[in-house]
Amino acid sequence: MYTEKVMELFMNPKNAGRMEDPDGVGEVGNPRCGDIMKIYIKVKDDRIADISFETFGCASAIASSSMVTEMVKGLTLDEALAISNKDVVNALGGLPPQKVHCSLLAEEGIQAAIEDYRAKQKAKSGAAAPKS
Amino acid sequence: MYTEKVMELFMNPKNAGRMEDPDGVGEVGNPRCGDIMKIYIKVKDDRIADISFETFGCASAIASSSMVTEMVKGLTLDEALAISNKDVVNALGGLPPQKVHCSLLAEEGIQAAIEDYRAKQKAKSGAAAPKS
Amino acid sequence: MTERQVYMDHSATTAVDRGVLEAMLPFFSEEYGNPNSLHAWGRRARKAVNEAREKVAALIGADASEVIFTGGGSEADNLAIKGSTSMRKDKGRHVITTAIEHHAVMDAFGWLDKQGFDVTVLPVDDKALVSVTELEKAIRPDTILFSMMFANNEVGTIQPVAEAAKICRDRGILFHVDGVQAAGHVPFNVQDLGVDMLTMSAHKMYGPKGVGGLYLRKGVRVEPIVHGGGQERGLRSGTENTAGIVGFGAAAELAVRRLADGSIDEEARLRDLLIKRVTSSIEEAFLTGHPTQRLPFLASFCIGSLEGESMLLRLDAAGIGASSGSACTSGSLEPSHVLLAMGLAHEVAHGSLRFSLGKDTTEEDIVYVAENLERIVADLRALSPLWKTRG
Amino acid sequence: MTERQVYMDHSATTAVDRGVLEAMLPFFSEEYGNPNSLHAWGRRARKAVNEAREKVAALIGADASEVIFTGGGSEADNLAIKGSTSMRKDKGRHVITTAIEHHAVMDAFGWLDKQGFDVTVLPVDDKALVSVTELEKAIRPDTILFSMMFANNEVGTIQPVAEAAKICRDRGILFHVDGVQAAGHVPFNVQDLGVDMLTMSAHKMYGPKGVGGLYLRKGVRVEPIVHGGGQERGLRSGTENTAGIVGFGAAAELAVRRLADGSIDEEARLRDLLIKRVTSSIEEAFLTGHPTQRLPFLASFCIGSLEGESMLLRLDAAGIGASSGSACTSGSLEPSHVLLAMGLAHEVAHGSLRFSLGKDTTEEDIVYVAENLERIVADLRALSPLWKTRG
Ligand SMILES: Cc1ncc(COP(=O)(O)O)c(C=O)c1O
Ligand SMILES: Cc1ncc(COP(=O)(O)O)c(C=O)c1O
Repeated sequence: MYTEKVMELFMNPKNAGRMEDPDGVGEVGNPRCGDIMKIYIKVKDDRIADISFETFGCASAIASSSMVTEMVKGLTLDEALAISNKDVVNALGGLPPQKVHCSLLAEEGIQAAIEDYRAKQKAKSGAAAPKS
Repeated sequence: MYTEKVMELFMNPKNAGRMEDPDGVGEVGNPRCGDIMKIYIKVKDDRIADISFETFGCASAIASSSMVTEMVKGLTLDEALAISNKDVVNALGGLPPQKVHCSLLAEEGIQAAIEDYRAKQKAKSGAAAPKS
Repeated sequence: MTERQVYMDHSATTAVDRGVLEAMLPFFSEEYGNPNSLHAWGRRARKAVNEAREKVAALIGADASEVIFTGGGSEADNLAIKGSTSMRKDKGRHVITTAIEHHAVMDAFGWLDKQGFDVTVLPVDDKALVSVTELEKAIRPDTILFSMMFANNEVGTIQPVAEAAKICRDRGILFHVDGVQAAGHVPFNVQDLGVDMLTMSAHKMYGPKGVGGLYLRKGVRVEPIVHGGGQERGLRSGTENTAGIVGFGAAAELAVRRLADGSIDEEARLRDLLIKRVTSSIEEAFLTGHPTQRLPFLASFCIGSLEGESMLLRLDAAGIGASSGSACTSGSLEPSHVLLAMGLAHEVAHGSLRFSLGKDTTEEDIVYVAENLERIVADLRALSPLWKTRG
Repeated sequence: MTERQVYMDHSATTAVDRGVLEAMLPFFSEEYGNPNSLHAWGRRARKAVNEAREKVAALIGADASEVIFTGGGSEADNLAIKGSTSMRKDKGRHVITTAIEHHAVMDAFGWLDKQGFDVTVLPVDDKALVSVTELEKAIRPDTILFSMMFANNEVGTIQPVAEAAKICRDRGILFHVDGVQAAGHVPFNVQDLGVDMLTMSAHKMYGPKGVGGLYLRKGVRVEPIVHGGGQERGLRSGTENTAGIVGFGAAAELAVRRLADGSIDEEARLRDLLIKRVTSSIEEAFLTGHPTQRLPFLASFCIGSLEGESMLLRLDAAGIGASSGSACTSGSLEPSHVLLAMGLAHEVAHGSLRFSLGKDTTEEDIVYVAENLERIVADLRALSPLWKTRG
């Protein structure tokens, strides 16, 4: 049912676990539906300097999380935003049809984390502006 | 499906074959239904002195023919008429439900042969009477 | 038991081929997983089912996705007939079949009739052939289904399937073929034939009993008759009979080989030997069904002045397994509807005999059967009031 | 593959017992006759089928004439439900079932609903128990059928079958019981219970897949769903799956032995060991279903903050076969209807796990499973955003 790559990442996920003091956090999914993905990022020079995830969900959700974090690490934020769920599925060597929605979470998780980061930056610069 | 007795008589029927110059002949059954039984008797002192049968039909028809001819041989005609299909079935050790009609043919065959004999006798005595 | 045992009733069922059994064996006590389970046991079982589906599909030139496994040929017939009409009943309520179908088809149509469908039954000629002209005449604007067997199980006649398929396609009618006797024995390809649905049964081709297959051309929709867990694309729920399905796959593979390597021709040669010998050495014995357009393994006769069951049981006593359409073998009063549909008189139909050869049948078997039949016919005719002793 | 392989998914399917397989083996390639054939091959096959029927009947205290063989449990469920309502639809159109039935029953009722029947679905409590008071309340003058499972396949709860039977009998309602999980594992007698129809499946009791049984109390009439040659008293046509049926018979015999010799108690002891260990050593892990009124071989849990499929696949990697009612294992979006009917929240139901023990399960297996589960839960919780690390 799953490709070797999916099983490999599911069994030994990369970038797993909570991150202390992230610059951005994105949480997508819904426990009702059986999957939640939480993405933590640290940003340096508009690039994703570090990234980790926490995922409640099935093997493909965990593998997709691991895969997408590896794929975007080191990219600029805009490059990271360009990563689609299709890219994740391809990198995983495919997902069963009923599991493709898990890869969507990965795409959305990254987007949410970057949005969160940018919103925080805006808030900071907005807060900083009056000071200067 | 069939008892040993049925199979034994089917494989080695007694009193089988046409009889030359019988005193009475009974034919019952219908080729449409897949069975015809023809019973030949020779009568001496109101007893069945000899008997034979020809049967077109299934194993139970043949076994019933053989059995009934054995059962009535030597009996008075009235005794023979008293033999029922139940007696035949019992003597055969039973017949499958859908085959019980074959034993009826045996009962009817004997009856038909005796009737034929009696009718011929009547005709003879009737024919003889005016002569005397 | 006699020394010699000659099974000549392969139309009724076949022995599971040793190689087929070998293929099945691991799936009982070792690879026993439920194909619907996620774990390794389940995944291995799923793989085995998929592979078997490929093999069965290959036998008939279908795509694997077009093959549904069922619990036998009768169930597949019922699924095709009831399931497809249930889906199309708004388009029309007229259905057509033939007078010589197997009971699984005949009685499914009987059920349709009770449900308010209008059933036309096509006649056959004295060789049990259906006429496509009759089919054309029977079609109405509200006709939604035609079901016809590929080859008859009693007299072996092979029907004009491709011609019927063309007519049905042209008229937008669904065409179901009961291919139970033909599949694995007659080479064909569902694409070329142009049929919509085709029934198979594993135990007629050296596979196990209790496993059937239904070919459903892509796009053909049927309502399931067994609802539940959604197996077989939702069309036949229930835990898959993994071992049986694997056996069906192996049997299909064997059939592909046999269709290619000349085995079938050899079978036909032996069949013709039997036909020739019986019809020439036994008086008033004639072949039933079509003389040439017939199953390669099936020789069927009527033997005058005799009744089928008695011949069968005498043959049985000689170690020979055969079959008859006589009423007495079925416990009914009417002889086989197939023989009657061919126009045979009741008393003639009662004397029917069917010998169906198999892959292990030898020329000695043929001679043994013929010799015994000759003897038995003579013995029983000596008992028959219908047989006029000649000469 | 890991060194150790522990199959704990016997609710999904069991391995065919070696003795059962031994009993089946001759019926593939040696005693391959069609039970409907008149000759010696056929008669021997018929005898084998009859003997198997006696054995299956003996398991449930029925008369052999009351047992019909089918192509699996799902088919038997469909036959009972569709077949009996079809016969009684003039008496009424109201039918009752429960919220925790297997899909084979649930979807057969869905089909009835589409046919215009009025379906009432009884709720269950948080232990998955059906209340007979609810049943009494649901009954109407036009109620014709009640169908309830004997024991649930996901959480193991055993239902008050005898009580329900009494109510149905008093009210003149036909009562069907899906006994697929219970038969062979829980001692019962259909006479004492007073049920009208009861479904069994061979592969849940160490018999082969693809063979089911339906007990039909004398006098209960059902319309067949597979029409044809008239096998199984005309209620399930098609050449009998002789080997499979013989296997079912042997499995029933084995079950009778196991019910008598204390095997079941030992199974329950191991089950309790697993329940105790899991619920005590894993935080936020609780037993689902009834604590005592449950199948002796089934231990089912919900594990907080985790999703079922991920646990299953990690267990699988450790050589352990288990099951879950998580949506992700079925490809649907909703978790098991059983867990939801018990009132569990979706996120909790997603974390369900089922271990079902078998006759060869050992105490070491239990320890192995528990240890691995503990490790896996810890590992996955480290990944879970729902898990609040404590301490
Ligand atoms: C309670 C219950 N009913 C019915 C079935 C269906 O049985 P089968 O898989 O033999 O069709 C199962 C198992 O799959 C079951 O657990
Ligand atoms: C032509 C035909 N159709 C259907 C069937 C039914 O197949 P099964 O016995 O597998 O149910 C048979 C054989 O019994 C057959 O010969």
